[in-house]
Amino acid sequence: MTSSSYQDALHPAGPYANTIVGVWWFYLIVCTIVFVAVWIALFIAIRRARRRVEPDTLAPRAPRAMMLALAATTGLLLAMLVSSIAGARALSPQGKAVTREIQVTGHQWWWDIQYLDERSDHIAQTANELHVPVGERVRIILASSDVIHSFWVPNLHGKRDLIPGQKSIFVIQADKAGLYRAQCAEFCGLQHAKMAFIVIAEPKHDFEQWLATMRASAAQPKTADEQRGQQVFLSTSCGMCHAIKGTSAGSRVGPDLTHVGSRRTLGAAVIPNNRGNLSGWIADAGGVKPGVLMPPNPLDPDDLHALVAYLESLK
Amino acid sequence: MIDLELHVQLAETWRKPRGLWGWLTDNHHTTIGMNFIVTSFVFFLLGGIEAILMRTQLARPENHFVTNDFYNQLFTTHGSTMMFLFAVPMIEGLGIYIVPLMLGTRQMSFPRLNQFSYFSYLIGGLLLYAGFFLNFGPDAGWFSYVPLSGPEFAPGKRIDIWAQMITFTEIGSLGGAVSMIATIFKHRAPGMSLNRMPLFVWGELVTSFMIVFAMPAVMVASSMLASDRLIATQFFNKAEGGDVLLWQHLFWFFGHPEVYIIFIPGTTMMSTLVSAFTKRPVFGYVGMVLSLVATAFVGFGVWVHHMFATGLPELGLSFFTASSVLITIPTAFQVFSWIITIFHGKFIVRTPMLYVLGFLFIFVMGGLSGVMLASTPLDWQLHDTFFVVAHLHYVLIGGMLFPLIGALTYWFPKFTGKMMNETLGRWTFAFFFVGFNLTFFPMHNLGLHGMPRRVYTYLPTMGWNNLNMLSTVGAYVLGVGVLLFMANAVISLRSGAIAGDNPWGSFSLEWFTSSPPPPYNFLYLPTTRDRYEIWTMADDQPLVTGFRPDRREVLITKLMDAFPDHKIETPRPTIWPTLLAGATGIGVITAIFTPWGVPLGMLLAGIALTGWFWPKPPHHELLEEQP
Amino acid sequence: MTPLILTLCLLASLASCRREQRQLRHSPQASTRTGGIVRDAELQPGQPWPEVTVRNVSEERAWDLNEGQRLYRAYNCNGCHANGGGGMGPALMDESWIYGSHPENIHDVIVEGRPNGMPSFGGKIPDYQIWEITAYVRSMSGLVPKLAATGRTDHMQTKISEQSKKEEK
Amino acid sequence: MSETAPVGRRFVDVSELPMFAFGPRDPIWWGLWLLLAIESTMFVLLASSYFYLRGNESTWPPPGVHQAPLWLTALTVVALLLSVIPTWWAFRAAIQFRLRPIQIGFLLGTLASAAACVTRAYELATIGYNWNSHAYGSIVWAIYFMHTFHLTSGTVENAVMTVLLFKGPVEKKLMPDIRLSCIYWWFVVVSWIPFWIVIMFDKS
Repeated sequence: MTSSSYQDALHPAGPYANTIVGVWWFYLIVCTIVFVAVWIALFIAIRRARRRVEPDTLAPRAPRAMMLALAATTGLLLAMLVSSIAGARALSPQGKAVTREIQVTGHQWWWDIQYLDERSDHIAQTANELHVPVGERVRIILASSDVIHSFWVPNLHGKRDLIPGQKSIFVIQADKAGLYRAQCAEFCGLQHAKMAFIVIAEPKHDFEQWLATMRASAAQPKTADEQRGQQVFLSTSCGMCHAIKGTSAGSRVGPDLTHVGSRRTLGAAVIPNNRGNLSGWIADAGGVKPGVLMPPNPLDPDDLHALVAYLESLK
Repeated sequence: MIDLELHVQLAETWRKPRGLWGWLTDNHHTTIGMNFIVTSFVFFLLGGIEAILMRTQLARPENHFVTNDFYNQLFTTHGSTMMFLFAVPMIEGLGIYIVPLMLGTRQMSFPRLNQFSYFSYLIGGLLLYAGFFLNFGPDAGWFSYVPLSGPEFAPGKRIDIWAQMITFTEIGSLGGAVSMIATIFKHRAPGMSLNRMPLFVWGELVTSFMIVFAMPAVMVASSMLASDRLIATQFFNKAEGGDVLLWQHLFWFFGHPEVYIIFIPGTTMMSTLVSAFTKRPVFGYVGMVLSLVATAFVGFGVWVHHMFATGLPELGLSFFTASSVLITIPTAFQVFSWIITIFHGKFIVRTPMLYVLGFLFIFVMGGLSGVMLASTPLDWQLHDTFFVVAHLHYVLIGGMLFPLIGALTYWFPKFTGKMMNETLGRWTFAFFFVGFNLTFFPMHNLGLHGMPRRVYTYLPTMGWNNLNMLSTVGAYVLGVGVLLFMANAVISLRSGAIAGDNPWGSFSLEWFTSSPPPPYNFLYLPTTRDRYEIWTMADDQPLVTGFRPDRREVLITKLMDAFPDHKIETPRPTIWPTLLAGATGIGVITAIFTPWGVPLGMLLAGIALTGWFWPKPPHHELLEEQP
Repeated sequence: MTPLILTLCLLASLASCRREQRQLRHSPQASTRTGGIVRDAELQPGQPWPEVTVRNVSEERAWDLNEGQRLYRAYNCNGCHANGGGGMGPALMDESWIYGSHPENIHDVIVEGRPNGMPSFGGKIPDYQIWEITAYVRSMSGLVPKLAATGRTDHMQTKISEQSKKEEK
Repeated sequence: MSETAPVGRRFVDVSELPMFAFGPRDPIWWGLWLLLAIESTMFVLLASSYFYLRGNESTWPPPGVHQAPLWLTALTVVALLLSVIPTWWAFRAAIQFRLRPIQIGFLLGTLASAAACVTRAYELATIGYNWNSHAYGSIVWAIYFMHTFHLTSGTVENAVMTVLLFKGPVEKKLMPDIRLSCIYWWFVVVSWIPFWIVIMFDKS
């Protein structure tokens, strides 16, 4: 599910993006009128000037026209300023009650997502896939582990930078169920272009179910293939960077893989998550994202096959 | 013939040295100005080639024309080139060439400082491109945000090259600005009081003042970055009390005024062209000047609108929205004035006038999208997307490049004595205008449809394919326009029509001497009594006499009313400023690798400075009390 | 003008060479020991061994050194060795080396592990990463070309930077 | 010898005008003040950065910071202030074209500024933190570096000027430059005072 035209500021799916689009259309109309007016004035001026053999020697009678034009400009600007400030006020995260807090941490070049909870064993961790309940305000706490990134789901809200050493607060809300693609918006190095994630807005019930799954530890391998795959995972380099809750792998360098089988995409929403892509990604992630920090892994075909089977079973 | 005799004497006194040695030692403002213009145009071409390469990469999704690493170097070098190595030096170079002629003087105030500025700038540019051609060009964007450009995430010397290139070009710009201000204040022809200066001179004056107050910010910032990288200072390391946003504040405190530094001279070129081709003074001279000054002042109070997405306090953001909106009013005043001027004038359709119309189309649109970006809610959506790329090119290309090409066409006869070909000129404009809009208009839509800037590729499923292809085609059309302009320049230089002194029948004093100007600029310095001097000059308008023709004397006038005050002798060609630039160059480039570069540079610079200022044998009155 | 550009390019190319090279795609070769000589004491019997060492190109590349630094933290080397100062494991930023200071010695230590707690990373991480870590480890005691080392990291300063080390002494 | 006016045109004759002038009449005076504007902007930006970084911290300076001894830093300030007096003589004498006071003023001024350089060197040697210790260290060292740079270059300039004054011959048109040298030196002196106060007394 990487495919989607749902990365679009003009198709709002929530109240905040809606506010912004409202301001946008107002601005666009005003600006178009101003542009047309300037050019009509210019055409009139040119037509008059073309007919003339010698320039006007009289003093220009234009001060009044100038005053009028400036007054109109100032008036329009004031109107735009007011709409802008009103919009900004409506978007302010201050004093907004929320149902949930999600911490999003930017890494080069993927997103770590944690559903915060008072009970520490209830914290669910995932990566590159943000689920939100429809119709509820969700507070996003933004942080960065390396350089500046920017969190941007155009269909839901504007952007907010993830700045190392500082936590920013952001509130989003989706009113329409659906899948929205989002992308890092602040240049962050080699794979800035391929640092995306998807937002899935789903009904509250589905969301709670999903969250419950996310809180659980990883499924135990069932088939022989899957068992071998787990062996491979734990005995080779995978565990050096990745964590699977319920196993000995617990590193936080790369994305959490506890429920990787349930995710729709791989490589920070760059390729769809399917067997072929997963194998290719494990073998040589740099082929998809040159410069990616995940090293190539020379597994023998059977091991790779088993590993993929195991990872896919982690729903 | 007394005039002929004087000409021979003056030509000998002001003789320009030739060849390589001449290039290294000459400090006449026409030489330095032309050096700046040609060099910055070469950098413009390089930046343009980078743009073409980027557009080729983005023509199709998942394209493999260049690697991501090289793409990052491309856009960083493109941005840095266009801002630091093309726009500002071009503005300064044009000013250095034209302003003294407009003021009716023979030389600028600090010719050796100009010479030093030029060579500093040249070394900085060569440094950047040496890195780029050897595949270690900077790759963190032209505003090099920390920590991406800091020591941890940008190993190697790529960013150090960028930071030191900034140092060089800032030295160059600052030197040029100081010289420009002093010249405009003190070298005006008798009678050219401040309120009789041509608007282009006002533009250069205001821009120079902005440079004086804006450029130190980026020098401070880039020095902090370089020292973070070289000697492990902690300015931008949060863990040790540093702050990554400090960089952004410092950079944009320079970076936003930079835009006005580039575009204010652009608007005054517009005023010049509008007057020259409507045969009418620009409406509202005082208002125009106040607009420039107001833009300059407010321009220092808007930098935070580049940082709306960083999570600064809301009240502050509203203030910066308001000030960013406020800056529209003086610019609107200028646009209305030009329209009123055209309304009352003739309308002579020559190539430069086409660029005036192109400006009014493109710049007005860019200004309006700028008002959009000043709004915090809209900025949160549009910031760092292709919409911003579109906006900034509409403002900068529309606001600076279009007037510049028009102005270069207009002043080409002054530089060379030949007219540019009119037919080719119109074709050039057509390619420019169509190519420009084709390239950049679709970017507005791309941004709204979610395409972030600075991505080396995009997925085929994003729905951005056609607009990107269109934009790439446009870039090639624009490229053809640039080639046509160069071809026109070369052809016209060889076989253009002879221009004569004042081919356009224009108004300001640079047309009061032959084209190209003689090395001493004016046989007799002119005096003025009007803003549009040549149009209103009386038959008995007095000239200035009384200079020693065997020395490079120039007249210094009073600040306000330009009453003749005293004379000074300006220096002859000398190598020392070039050596000083070289010494600074050695120091600064060594400082990329070791801190010892700083004392080394200081030592060498000290030697060069002593050579520069060592008193020449006296030929004036000595102090009486001397033994 | 042309000679000026040429000279500058020439100078820059001399200075840059390998330091600025970046290898963004790597061969996925598994790590094995190099077979270098392990010296575990100052005194060795017999003839002095020839000092032929493997050349670790990562030491000459700023990018690789930086990667080594990142991996050193990522793989939690600082869990035992701290930021080179030592803790549970021996210090890495001083002059003393238990198993030799040559690149291949360090490489093999990482691949094979050593008694008393140093785990074996052989087969766990790719060979190129081990060379990068090796380069970084050697940079901590100033054994690699100084120009390629990074100025500092974006963390607490637990040690003096590689580059300012020489001046401090 | 000078240009002679051809017959039949009106001319303004400037042959009698002087070849130098003092104060704002002189282009170099403007050049100097613009240079000072650039330098001041830099100092102001450094100060702004200092207070910006300060705003992030609850204790400032960070614990364990040891400044150079107050008496030593005060000595530098005193030396700097003392140097103003002889340069003031030179400044006044320049407009009256009296060489001797200029020579003496510059000699004494150079000595005082050299003394300030020496105490500054001791100051730098006794600062109890490094530029790479923390952001506070970085910004204070940056301020020190900037000012010491000006201090040394100003001292060298004063010294070269003194040599030229004693070596002679001294032209009248050097007099405006003498005054500008003094102004520049006073800028070096005055710009240090606020920084000195901030570094030595700003604690929270």
